[in-house]
Amino acid sequence: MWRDAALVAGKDIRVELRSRVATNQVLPFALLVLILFAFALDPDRGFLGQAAPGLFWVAVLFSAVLAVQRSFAIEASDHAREGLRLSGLDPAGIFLGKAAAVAAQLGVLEAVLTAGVVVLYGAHLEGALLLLGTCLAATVGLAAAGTAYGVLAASLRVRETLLPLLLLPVVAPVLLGATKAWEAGLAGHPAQGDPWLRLLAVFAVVYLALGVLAFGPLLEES
Amino acid sequence: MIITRRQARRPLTSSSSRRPGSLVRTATGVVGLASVAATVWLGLWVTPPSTNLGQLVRLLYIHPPVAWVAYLAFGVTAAASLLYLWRRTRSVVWDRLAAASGEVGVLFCGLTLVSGSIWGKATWGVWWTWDARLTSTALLFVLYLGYLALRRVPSDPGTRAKRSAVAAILAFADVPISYLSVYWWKTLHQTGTVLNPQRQVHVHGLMAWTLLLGFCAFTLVYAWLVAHRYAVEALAERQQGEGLARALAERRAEGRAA
Amino acid sequence: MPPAVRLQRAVALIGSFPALAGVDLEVTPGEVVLIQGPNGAGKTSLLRACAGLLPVSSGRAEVLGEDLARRQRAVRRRVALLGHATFLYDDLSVIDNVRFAVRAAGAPARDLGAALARVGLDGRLPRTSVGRLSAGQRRRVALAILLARRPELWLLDEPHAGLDASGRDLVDEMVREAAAGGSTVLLASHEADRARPLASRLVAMAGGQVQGEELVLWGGSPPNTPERVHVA
Amino acid sequence: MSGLIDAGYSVVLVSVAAYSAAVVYRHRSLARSLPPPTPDAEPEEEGEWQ
Repeated sequence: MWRDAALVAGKDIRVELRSRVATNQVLPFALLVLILFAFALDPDRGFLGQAAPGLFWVAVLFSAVLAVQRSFAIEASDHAREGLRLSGLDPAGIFLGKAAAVAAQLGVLEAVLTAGVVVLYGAHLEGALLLLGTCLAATVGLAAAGTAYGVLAASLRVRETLLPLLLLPVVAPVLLGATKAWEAGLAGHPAQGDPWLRLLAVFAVVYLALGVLAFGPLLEES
Repeated sequence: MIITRRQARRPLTSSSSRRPGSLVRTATGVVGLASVAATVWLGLWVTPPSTNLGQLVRLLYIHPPVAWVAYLAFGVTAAASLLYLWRRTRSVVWDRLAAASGEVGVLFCGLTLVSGSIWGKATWGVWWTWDARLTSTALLFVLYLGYLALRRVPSDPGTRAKRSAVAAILAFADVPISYLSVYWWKTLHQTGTVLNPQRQVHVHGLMAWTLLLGFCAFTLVYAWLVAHRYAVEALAERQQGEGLARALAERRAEGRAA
Repeated sequence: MPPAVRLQRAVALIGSFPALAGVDLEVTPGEVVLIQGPNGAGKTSLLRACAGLLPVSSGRAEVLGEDLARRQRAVRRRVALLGHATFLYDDLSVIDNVRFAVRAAGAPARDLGAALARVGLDGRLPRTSVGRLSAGQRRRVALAILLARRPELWLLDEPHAGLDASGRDLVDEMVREAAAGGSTVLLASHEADRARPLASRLVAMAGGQVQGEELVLWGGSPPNTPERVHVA
Repeated sequence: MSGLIDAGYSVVLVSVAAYSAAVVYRHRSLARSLPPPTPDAEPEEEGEWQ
């Protein structure tokens, strides 16, 4: 399982390094979302600084949907999805590999967005350990749930519209938990963020486990 | 898919109205209708206004029962999906039950939101507050709207059944997590309408019986609706199954002609 | 040794369409079986069912001794399907694609360069993105993967399509080598002149069923006078 | 105040009634379009279903 996961993750990251779709499209989109928030909320009144954690995580959430769609779009060309089934790879390994690749991309995206909220919204990064831990747990949770729903929707003709409807309500707790944890961190009360961090960790573990169990049957459905 | 094939030959439906199953269904419907009517009559005209809620207490006879049915329906959908996914109990019965219960659940969840919103307008003066229970119910509503949308995507019955069952489990796993998160986020809603000891004083006598009747009435209506919706699902599958038998015959004739 | 393929009244559905409407077929290891039939006869579906891609919903189906109904996934590392699609990632280079496919199948990723050279992809081509290749070159990449994987059962769906003369010769050579090496080959082709000399047996399909079989003597028998053994 | 209570009751009752009517109508029309089930129909020649 781990060997297969490493193989698939390596393949997905290699595809991304060569095609640069996430770098050239998803990342600018996330930054664009940050700028649009500034248009919607009056930047002079300090709203942005207060709302920075929430806006940051909303941008991450939307980008995660795109990243998941991209992750399964590369399997859609030339029937690669069938190739994946034919390859005899362990489905749990494929799930973990694809989720790891999505998580890696989201991690890079979060780093850039963090710089974005510091520069654009004037957020002060404090409690770096909590912020980092939140990013880690939330990213794993998003990638796991996203990959599970990605394969669920991948074989449908309406996947582009259905995936956000299915995925976004499910990851709503991640948005809530990560935002609250970041608020606690930025406000300098890291202790308040602990229960949220635990919630994010539980979410990540639950969806990793469900994904490992469900990916095989879902991949088999052509 | 295999079961659908069997379905083509030996339909399990009880569409003929003389069967005992259908009799139970009709009885459930009649009793459900009567008890809903009784609840409405008791709730609107017979019971007295409450000392601290005034006339508003009347909404209490329908809002919690409707919410209960929504949660019950989603619980049934999740249980049926699990039973479908577990190999030893896999049967098309569970898929149909999950579909029927999910749809009825979405209806009642929507009604929970609307009646809760009316309750909020009357007590807090606003249609919506971001309190824990309203928000998590709204999330639940959207979560299962997605489930129904997934079910409506046309595909092979066996594939759809498995996919929907997995989706139901994935969604259901989110329910406690999102409830907890929203609960921590904000808590404004009065916790527990019946079981809370402070409130129990105000719900007594005829009012308590009316509320209990409300729970039973809407549960019966739920059972009746699910039974009908189940039959619709089964008949629709049979329609497809008979199409399949014809297709198989045509396909073979094609071979003989060649 | 179990038969390489054993199908008994196998039915396979695509949606509600019975692509296979009760197929009976038994293939012993080392055979090269040519499946013929008009468009829509079910040839591709038969190959896909043998690869465990198209689930067999009723009847019996065993491939390489494994029951497809129960262990659909078990045969996949031992089987290779070359069809209309080549299952390649456009964004990856040729060599990366081959390496991924070979390692995914659990085969050692050695001598990949030799396999690529054998199918005529050398020089700077292994480092090129597959997306820039022509259709014929893509098929050559798929052939290179077959060479490097050495599967026990080869399922070839119109393997000559889209290839130039040298490519078509290469396919013939590979099929002969595979059979000589003990592998089994199921071949679906419309190019009878090309495929018949390769086959040890002909199977005619129509309407999702096997309609008849002919045994061809190895090597020299003229394609139009096969020894007719059994007609259903 | 009582207007809100009436609204609450009517929304719930009307919606449930409308949904019930739709489901029962669909059930009836499907049942009519299909011949009555024949529980002891002979199996087709496929034999064993796995």
